Amino acid sequence: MERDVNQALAREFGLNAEEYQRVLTIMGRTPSFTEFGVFSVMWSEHCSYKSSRVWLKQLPTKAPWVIHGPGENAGVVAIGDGLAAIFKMESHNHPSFIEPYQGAATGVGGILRDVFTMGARPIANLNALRFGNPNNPRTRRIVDGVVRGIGGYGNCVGVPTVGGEINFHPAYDGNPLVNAMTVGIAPVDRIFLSAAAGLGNPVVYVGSKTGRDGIHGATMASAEFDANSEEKRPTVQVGDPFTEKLLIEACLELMATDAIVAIQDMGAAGLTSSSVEMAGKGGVGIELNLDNVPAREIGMTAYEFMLSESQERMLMVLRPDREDVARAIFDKWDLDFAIIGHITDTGRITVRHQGEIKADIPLAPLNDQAPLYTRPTLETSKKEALNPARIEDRVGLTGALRTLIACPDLCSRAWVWDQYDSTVGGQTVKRPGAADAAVVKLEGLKRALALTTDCTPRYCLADPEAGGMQAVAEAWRNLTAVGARPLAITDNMNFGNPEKPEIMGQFAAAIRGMAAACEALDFPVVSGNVSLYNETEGRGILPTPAIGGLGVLEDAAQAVGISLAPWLDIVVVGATKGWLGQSLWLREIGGREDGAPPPVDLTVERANGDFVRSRILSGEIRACHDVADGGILVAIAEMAMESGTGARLSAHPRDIPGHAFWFGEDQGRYIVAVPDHASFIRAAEAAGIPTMKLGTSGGGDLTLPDGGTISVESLRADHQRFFKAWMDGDAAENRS
Amino acid sequence: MKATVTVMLKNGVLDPQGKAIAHALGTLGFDNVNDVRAGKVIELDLNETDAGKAKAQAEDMARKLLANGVIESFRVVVE
Amino acid sequence: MKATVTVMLKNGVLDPQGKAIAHALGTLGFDNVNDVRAGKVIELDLNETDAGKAKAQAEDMARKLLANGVIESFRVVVE
Amino acid sequence: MKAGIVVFPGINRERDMAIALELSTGVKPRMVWHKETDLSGLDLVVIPGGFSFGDYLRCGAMAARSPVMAAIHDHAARGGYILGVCNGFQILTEAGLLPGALLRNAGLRFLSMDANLRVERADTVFTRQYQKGQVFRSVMAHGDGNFFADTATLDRLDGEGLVAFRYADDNLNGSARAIAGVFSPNLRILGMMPHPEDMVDPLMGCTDGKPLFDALAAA
Ligand SMILES: Nc1ncnc2c1ncn2[C@@H]1O[C@H](COP(=O)(O)OP(=O)(O)O)[C@@H](O)[C@H]1O
Ligand SMILES: [Mg+2]
Repeated sequence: MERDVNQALAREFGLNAEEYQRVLTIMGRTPSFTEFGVFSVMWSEHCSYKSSRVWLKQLPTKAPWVIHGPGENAGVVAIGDGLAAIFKMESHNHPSFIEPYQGAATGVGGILRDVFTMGARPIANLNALRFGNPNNPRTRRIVDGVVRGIGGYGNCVGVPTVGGEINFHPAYDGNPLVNAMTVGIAPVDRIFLSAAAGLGNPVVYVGSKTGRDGIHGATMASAEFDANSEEKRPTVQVGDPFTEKLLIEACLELMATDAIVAIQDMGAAGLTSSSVEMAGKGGVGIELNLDNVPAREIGMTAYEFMLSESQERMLMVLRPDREDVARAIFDKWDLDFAIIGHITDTGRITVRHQGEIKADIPLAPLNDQAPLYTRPTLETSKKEALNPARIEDRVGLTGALRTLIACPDLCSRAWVWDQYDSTVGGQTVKRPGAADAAVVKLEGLKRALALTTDCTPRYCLADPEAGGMQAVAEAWRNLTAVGARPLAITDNMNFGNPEKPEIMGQFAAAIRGMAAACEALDFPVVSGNVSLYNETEGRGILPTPAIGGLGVLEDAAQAVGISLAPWLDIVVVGATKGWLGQSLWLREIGGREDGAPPPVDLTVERANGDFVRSRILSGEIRACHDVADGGILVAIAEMAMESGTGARLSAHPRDIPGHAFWFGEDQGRYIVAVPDHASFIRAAEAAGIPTMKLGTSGGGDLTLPDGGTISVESLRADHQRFFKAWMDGDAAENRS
Repeated sequence: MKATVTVMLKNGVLDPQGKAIAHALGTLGFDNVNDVRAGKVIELDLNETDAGKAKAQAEDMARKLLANGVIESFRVVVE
Repeated sequence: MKATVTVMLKNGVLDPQGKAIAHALGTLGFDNVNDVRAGKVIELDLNETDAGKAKAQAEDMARKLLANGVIESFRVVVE
Repeated sequence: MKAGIVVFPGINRERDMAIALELSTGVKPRMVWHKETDLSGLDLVVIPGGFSFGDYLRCGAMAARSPVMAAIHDHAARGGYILGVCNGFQILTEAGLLPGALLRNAGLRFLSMDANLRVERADTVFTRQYQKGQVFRSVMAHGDGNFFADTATLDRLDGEGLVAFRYADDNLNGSARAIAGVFSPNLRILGMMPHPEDMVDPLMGCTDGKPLFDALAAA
């Protein structure tokens, strides 16, 4: 069971020669097998951020409303009424490839724990998903399993899944992305942190028992896939949402008392990372006795206890005089509760098992001397901006619209969200599909949160800096489009192998773009996650910096959706040049992924958005939809399909080719529906905001400027076809 | 022929259902239950008269569809 | 002793899962499947050495919890 | 009308239910933990939705054998009112307080969407603020809502007028005779799959569920 610690084992554990040497220096001897296990997971890419940390530092993290930025289990922002929103996004990419249902389910479970560990009641889940080519039979199985897994876990714990996004691209064939986000609410003065304190204070383990699940999961999350990895896979973790639900209720009940000194979920690298981080942050020592850890299997070794990634577990430091209060609460909820150690002043982590000291490591060097790399970067070469006049349109507006709204990247996702309970809690004001951001009211208050996830990976591949900027801007825009004031983001940086300079170059550039956008939009990063080595057999995914945005509405009643009511004027806010580079029109109709992606002018972005928001809050804008994938015409079609109301659209300006005007993806734009375009446009002019009237709503048809007419009903049928046709008959795969 | 495929979670894989059932049985006063494992059973009516072939086919079906090899194991009985 | 409780939907109760599995097996090219029924199996590890008693207990558990008589029937095997 | 909401471990729509009840009755309902055994003083016992005991084994099976159920049976025997929604409906059938059983949805997928329900009779304490034949909107959110009973039972339910609601449009979960909710013979117990409690506030898009709670409040 216990193996010799040497260079060869180091390699197997994912540490290089120099890192191994550093372990020897810190320990002053050859570490024990258990000690070496602790080093290897703490120094894995997943836990140490060794390739990404130098870049992450560039992200703006401060604003007057930020209470806790990156560094805690989740980010915390003040949202008014004495409340804080606590939120984070996290990836479960590798596990979801190996076992889609359980991988996605435990991804949801993990991010929920990061949020309620800080004292928040989770009120919403979102997700950001990327899958391979739909024609690859494996993709279908993965999509089915991931969607069931997200629903299976989220529905059972009773947290509504209110939003998300899905893209398809062959680059994700061997490496789907499953990023899950949770948002919770707590009073600003009842936030729980993980820094341990108090010499002699008990260290308490609660939740499920420990088994041999997912040992070395953190290391696995930091490794590429090759043809053999399906053989080598460690035991997959199975999620138990029922136990998670009990854990949420029990923790919140305990958090209402004064018993907790510090608390931390056991996520990646389980007991190791939770104990090391809690003690490390508190600048104290910690002693664990593994004999007391509730075990599900017999004969588990110290190494296995320390590295197990069994789900639904938490670690807490309690006030010694509150042990009984705490125990009673966990007994009530039928959860394991065990005192497994205490806080010391040694600055070391000491692990005892069966009468022996199995590990004894100084914490400061384990944390401070963790490897940190400024890896070589290679900039992505800039692509040429395409001239729309040189791109021929062989299809016309009607045909292109029909093709676009039916394609996998733009078709209706109702098949997906119909499997997610989006209403539990009774506070969901805007459900999936109803608006650019989900809107969830706070129980008993008028106030509501707006939530979204965004990223356009094809832009990021073509120009990672512009793509990173665009992802943040789009999140900001989506929050604005419901009338919310954007407050902060969480991010999930999904990239390939950081040891390749071109990948590290993508990462660095994406961060640069994100940082610029966060700065300009007052939209700091308060939490996030990095997932590297997303490659299969040397082929990387599209660079995917997924953004989770959070905004606030003082009054939920002011939120607007995309649903188009009849007899309104349709106006586009923001300038249209007809940018076809990297557009979906170019890919789906033109048959190529080409050119530079649309640039984002952050000053314009902010001005346009601030104007739109003010007009939503004044009640003038009745429906609003940002212009994104597919451009203006797709946006209007989506508004029409949501309500069943059609529109008559007028001609486009002569200096822009029709397909470029209607399908171009220029940034910083919104389609709004207002009762009177004249007064709206006057106000926009006064504010220096470009606008243009596009038409009027009404009837059951969409009448295009080239004279083509499509009934909204038939558009809907096209829009909804893909998922149902693709997925039906797959029901037998159902697990559980 | 009838082939019965029983699919159980592999040893070591968490079995939340089994755990909950054991707990519920305890609440009902059944106090001599050491352990509970929950699984699935799939009864196949096969158009096949040779027991050996039926078994081989059912095993093939289990591998390809009925069991999830990552977390589950299966056994086949033919009558 | 180990008691295995197999719970199946009664005849006459629609079994969409069995139907879906049959359909999926067909898609996979298994063309000699007449019928599929899906059910549950619960393996009980009982602190009991008498086979008769173990069986009686398991049946009691099935009646009281493991099976729903409105829709399901069960059988118990003791080893 | 004094209402209590029974909370089993894993129940997750108890807050939604409490909001709806308070909105109509003006008083906060009493939250009843599943290990309590005394329901005296309550006129209405509500079992809300969720995943009691994870819905492991069978939906509602373990909850139906929980300590509080004896008191709920007594409450029923006394002629008290009981409302079970979603998991609550499943629990009531598992406990034998309502006939039939709820099987997996016909399509084997969780269904989360609005559902239109037709009111089959409007002369009960639950439904008297609707019209007979009226169609109202409600939220569906379940994986096991496929109502099943044998033909004799279904005929009896129809014959005695014990069907409360039917799905007015698509019967997506495959329920026998499109049944979405049923009454006990004394019309004092109602079980239904969709959630009227999530449609009581105009901000959530619709208040079609409110008459049900208003009617109970007036009882
Ligand atoms: N890309 C990122 N942007 C901002 N913050 C990040 C990013 N990646 C990680 N962080 C922050 O680093 C800390 C450690 O993250 P992580 O290891 O994922 O935590 P946990 O183990 O609790 O899930 C968290 O505070 C997280 O928010
Ligand atoms: Mg954490």
